[in-house]
Amino acid sequence: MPFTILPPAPAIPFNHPHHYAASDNDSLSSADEMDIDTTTARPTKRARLSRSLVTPGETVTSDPQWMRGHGTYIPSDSTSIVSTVAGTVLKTNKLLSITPLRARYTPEIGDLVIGRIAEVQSRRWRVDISAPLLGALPLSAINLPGGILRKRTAVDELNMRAFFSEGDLLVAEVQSVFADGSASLHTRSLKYGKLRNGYFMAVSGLQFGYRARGGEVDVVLGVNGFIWIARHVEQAKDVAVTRLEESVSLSIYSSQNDEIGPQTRREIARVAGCIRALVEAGARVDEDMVVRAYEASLELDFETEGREDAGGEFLGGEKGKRIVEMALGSATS
Amino acid sequence: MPLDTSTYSLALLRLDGRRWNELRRIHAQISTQAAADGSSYLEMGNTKVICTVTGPAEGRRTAQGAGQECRVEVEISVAGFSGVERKRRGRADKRTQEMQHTLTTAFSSILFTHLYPHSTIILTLHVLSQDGSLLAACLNAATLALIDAGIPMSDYLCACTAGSTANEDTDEPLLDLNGLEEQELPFLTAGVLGDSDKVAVLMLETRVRVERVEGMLAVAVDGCKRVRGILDAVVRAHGRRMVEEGV
Amino acid sequence: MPREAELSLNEREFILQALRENVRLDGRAFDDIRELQLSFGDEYGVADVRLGKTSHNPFPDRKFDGIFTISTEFSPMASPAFEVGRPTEAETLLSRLLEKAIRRSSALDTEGLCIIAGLKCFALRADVHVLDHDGGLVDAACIALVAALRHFRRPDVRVEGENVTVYSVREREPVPLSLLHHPLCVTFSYFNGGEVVLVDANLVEEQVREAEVVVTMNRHGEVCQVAKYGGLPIDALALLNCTNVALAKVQMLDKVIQQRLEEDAKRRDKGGLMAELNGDTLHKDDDRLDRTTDWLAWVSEWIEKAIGLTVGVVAQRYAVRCMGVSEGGTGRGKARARALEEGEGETVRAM
Amino acid sequence: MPAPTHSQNGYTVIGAVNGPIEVQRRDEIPDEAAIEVNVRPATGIGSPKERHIEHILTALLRNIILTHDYPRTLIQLTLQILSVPATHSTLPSSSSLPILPALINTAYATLLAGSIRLSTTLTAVLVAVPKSELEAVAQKGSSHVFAFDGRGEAVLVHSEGKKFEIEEWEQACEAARGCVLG
Amino acid sequence: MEEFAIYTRFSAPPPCQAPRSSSPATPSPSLLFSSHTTKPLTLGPGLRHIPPSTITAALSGPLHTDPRKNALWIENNGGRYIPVQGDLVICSMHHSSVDAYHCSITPYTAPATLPQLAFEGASKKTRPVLAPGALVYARVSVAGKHMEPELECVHPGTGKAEGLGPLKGGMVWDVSLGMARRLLLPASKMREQGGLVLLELLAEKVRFEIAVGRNGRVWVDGGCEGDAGGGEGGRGDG
Repeated sequence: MPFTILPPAPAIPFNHPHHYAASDNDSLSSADEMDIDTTTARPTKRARLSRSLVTPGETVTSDPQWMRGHGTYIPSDSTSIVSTVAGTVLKTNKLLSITPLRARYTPEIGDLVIGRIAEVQSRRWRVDISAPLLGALPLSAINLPGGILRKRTAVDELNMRAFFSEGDLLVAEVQSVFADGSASLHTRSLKYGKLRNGYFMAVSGLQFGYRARGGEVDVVLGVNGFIWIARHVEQAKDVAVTRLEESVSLSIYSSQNDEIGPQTRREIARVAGCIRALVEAGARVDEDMVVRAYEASLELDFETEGREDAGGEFLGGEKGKRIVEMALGSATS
Repeated sequence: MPLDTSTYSLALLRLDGRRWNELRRIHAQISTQAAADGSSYLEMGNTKVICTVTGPAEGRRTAQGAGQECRVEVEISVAGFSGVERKRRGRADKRTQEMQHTLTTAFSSILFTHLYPHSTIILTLHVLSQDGSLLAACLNAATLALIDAGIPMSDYLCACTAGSTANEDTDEPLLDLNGLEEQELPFLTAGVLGDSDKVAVLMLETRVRVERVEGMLAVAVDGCKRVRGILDAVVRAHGRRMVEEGV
Repeated sequence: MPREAELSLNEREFILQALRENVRLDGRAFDDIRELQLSFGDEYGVADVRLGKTSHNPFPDRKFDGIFTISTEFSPMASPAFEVGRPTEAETLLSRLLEKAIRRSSALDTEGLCIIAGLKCFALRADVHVLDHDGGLVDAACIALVAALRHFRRPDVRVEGENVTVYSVREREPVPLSLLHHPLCVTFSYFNGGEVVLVDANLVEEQVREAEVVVTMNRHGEVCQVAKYGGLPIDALALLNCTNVALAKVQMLDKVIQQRLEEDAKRRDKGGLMAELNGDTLHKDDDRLDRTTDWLAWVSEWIEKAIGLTVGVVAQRYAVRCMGVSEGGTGRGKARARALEEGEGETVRAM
Repeated sequence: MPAPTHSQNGYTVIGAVNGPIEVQRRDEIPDEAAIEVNVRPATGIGSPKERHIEHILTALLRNIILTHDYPRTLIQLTLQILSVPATHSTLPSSSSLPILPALINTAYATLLAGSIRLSTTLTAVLVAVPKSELEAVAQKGSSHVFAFDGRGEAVLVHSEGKKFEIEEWEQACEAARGCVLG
Repeated sequence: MEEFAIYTRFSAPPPCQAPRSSSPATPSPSLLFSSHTTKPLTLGPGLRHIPPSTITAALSGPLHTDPRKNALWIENNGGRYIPVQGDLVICSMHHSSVDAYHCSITPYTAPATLPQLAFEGASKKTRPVLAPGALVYARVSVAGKHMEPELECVHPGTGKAEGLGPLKGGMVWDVSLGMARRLLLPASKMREQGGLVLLELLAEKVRFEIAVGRNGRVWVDGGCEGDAGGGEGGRGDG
């Protein structure tokens, strides 16, 4: 029986000098056109599109008009701004900074994050939000059962574990950032608080925090790359301040899951599968991508209804790729 | 076993058919492990290393005052099957400890550690196969993984080895030694910062005339710059892929 | 365990500022080495080195299982930060550097230690004791070790076929080790961006330095070892320059050691004779006699040398202990030998 | 910290004391100081023999040092044997007596130099029957180490060697007291 | 060994009149007791009293007596500093907690607490910010063998700093405890109690600022390094 010997995998072809030149050029030439398209603090789609990619040690510009921002430094012996990370150049007015391709989450005020309780200390919790340092959630920054207006008592300080204990998941907002870069969180809103009835995932390099709703499930995308997919619970609409007491009952701190129907579980699994497919394909994970992917998966299942290559509920492998393609297609169209 | 390098002076070709100034094939990938904050896989010839970066994350609180910069911890584990004959290396192996110390000190002076007060960056390296230039491979792999983790650094830290042929009359420098050559020839490992001539790491462990050091160092520094070019291309290729797919 | 005491900000700033103004706190020039005090003990191979306040004394000692090992152990005497039984990183690096400087550069030719190829040979064990720590550990340890090796004398042996007779110091003048070259370490420390380079920094200077380079050379201008573990990147040419400076320093140090050795030899000449006269000759019951030793060998030995029985017995005991380990005589030596084999990074070719 | 050196019976020992310093939680004693003695041989690494000697010394010094003046601290004493007489190698490896007086006296000198508060003085000698110590230790007779405090009371007694009569021992004790207290 | 042992045992009232003699020896007991039977006997460092009436030395060193104060102590300039209430010390900031700095007085010992409000004019709003490793000249406010020492940089009564507080710039040198004690002696007692004229002499030559800590640390700040280097010289006289 004939057989063939495969040649060894060739080294990835590099024509790096050309890359070098190219990138250097546009990093400098595309300066003006950059100004226009990236004026927000957070990188927009266009910003990520901009092809000006720099790597550590590369001189971004020697033009003294720019101020150096994150991801850059100015060597002691020169005035030119040098990149310290691999990423895309971002210019805000005269501020020049580099957004790394991928990096640990750095907290900023107002971020929607999902965290896991790491320690319980006196009058505060330490929360793992996958940042360089653990975040702090002061006892004073949570809704106490029995209403926001209620004063915090010594009893609360004693049984803090009744609210959050080690390992609990919560969704919170970054209230302030300390000098050393660690975040202080708060859950003083009905949107925030302890998480239950759902499924946790972690992906890297999310840019935005979202609360989305697909079908019967709520999806919370934390800026810090943590994702929570849970059974949808009806929020009490326009709660009158007087009726807050009821809404903020002890139940919000219970760790017991409610009854979740098999259908809901399937939905949750589907959303999770979509997100996983997006991550595997290296595609962006944000609200509309998740929604598109979710719809795509439904569509795909509808098409392949009853065919034997339906592939069941599993959204990985080929099926996953198709879904991503469809999602991207619908995104660009 | 003694290996015959005398043929070199005739053919000017080395055992693996390279010329004196040729690097071995360098193949590298980054973000190979999804779980880690940053990761890389690097081959220099038959020396193969995997590196993963965890952090900066809050480490054990050491109550000492000087917690203003983040600590860099390095753990190198050499696989038993990596060498020619199977050898189990314990934690206490001084050579490995020395390499760990080298990486720690090298990177804590190149990374911008002051940006992450009292946190810790953990570098974990696994040596899958060794055929010379082990320290250099570890340094390069670590550099890539740290870039992938998006940790600010002043520039690439690229390393390679350089040796010098034993016969005294014509002592010619050789670039990037493989395992056999390392056993036979005096050599040094140099780690250079970016495109500069600044040497961050320099290790010479064999006895050699002082005159020959200069040639070796020059070749090594030049080699490091070429390595930088290659690694940089890897980072860029990966970066472009991310940027395009990010759409 | 308490950590090493840290330097106060004021001290750091002061020292650096002083260096910027070309002042070194102990008034030395940048490339000065602290005065080297080297003295030898009564027994062969004990050297006491004092470099500033740092002091060492290694002590090579016979053991009979064919390895040359260097053991460095910090004691709390040098600093409470050193914990007994738990090697600190500094300790590991020190032993590693000595390893490379002395052993891998084959300063000691281990063939010279061999008595009968593959059967019997001496083993040399150097213990480096750090008594005080004022910086420049590596340099001091290396000087001490080399001095001790050059000072050390191993007992003379005579081989007849399979039988080995090891002569006590009183019988035959012991023979020096065969050293191929004398490597010495010089440590360079770099400050404020590599502009200031110091030779032989003391402890406080070490605590504020930005980079260090350890260069090991011998006086023939051979580099045995160069180690720059990271730290501040230094320009390649500056590094090359280090080797030239190091060479000068090494030659200087080598002279000092040579001189001390000669002085010691003179002193010993008188002393040696005295020892010969009033050396106490013990008579021991030979309950620890070993079957492996050939009686005829030493009896004939004894006759031809026509020395006192007691000394003969002493010689006998030496022979016994010589083979003791290989025959499983004194267990500890053997166990330690094994431990060493496993412990070392690269295994030493034993016997 | 000062480091006195002391020689006796051909053994030279250098000592250093650190204390009172921070003690590790596990060996902290609420109302007195923990005492740590490290005896380091001239060659090789510490063996059970050294551990044994350390144990003896720790027990002895605990009575001499006013440990209650330094609660919850550590007094760390390091004794480095610098040189041993050539005849040392001929002694049975088990015998720990000949070195003991040198260690004890160095320890005492070190504590004084380190200004550690002591309750009394301490002096130790090696006595052998018959006279020549080395002969004795080489199992030709018995050898004894006596340590006395300021009041001339024996605070440490260790004996080794072949069996000996009680009279012998008493003679030895008297001889020791004589040579210590003059 | 004997030269180390300078131990004095005597019981009061003294059985005999010992001859007047300087250290190291037994002082004349009459000095101590005959004159001041009313005044209580005060025991200084290095001595310990074993009830009912035995006084023994616990350290080695010359024995000093002060008939006027009816005091008795042993001069000793070695060893590790042990905090005593009221002593002035130079310590370095180790780490800070919510409301206190933790400073190390001597290396390898548990840090002492220095309340962040124990500075002149310090309040919740205005408190000195000390980085780890910063030097502080402070007074031991609380000390005892059973408790962690506490420090203060302000006089509790007047609320004035009186020269205490953070030490900026300069350089510290380690000297023996005895040297530190002698440097701290007021000029009046110079002669009889072995105080030093060193500083006065130096002051004539160069302008410098100096702070001496009983814990054997001397902080010197001259105009430039050369001057402060002079402190190095002074250290030799210890």
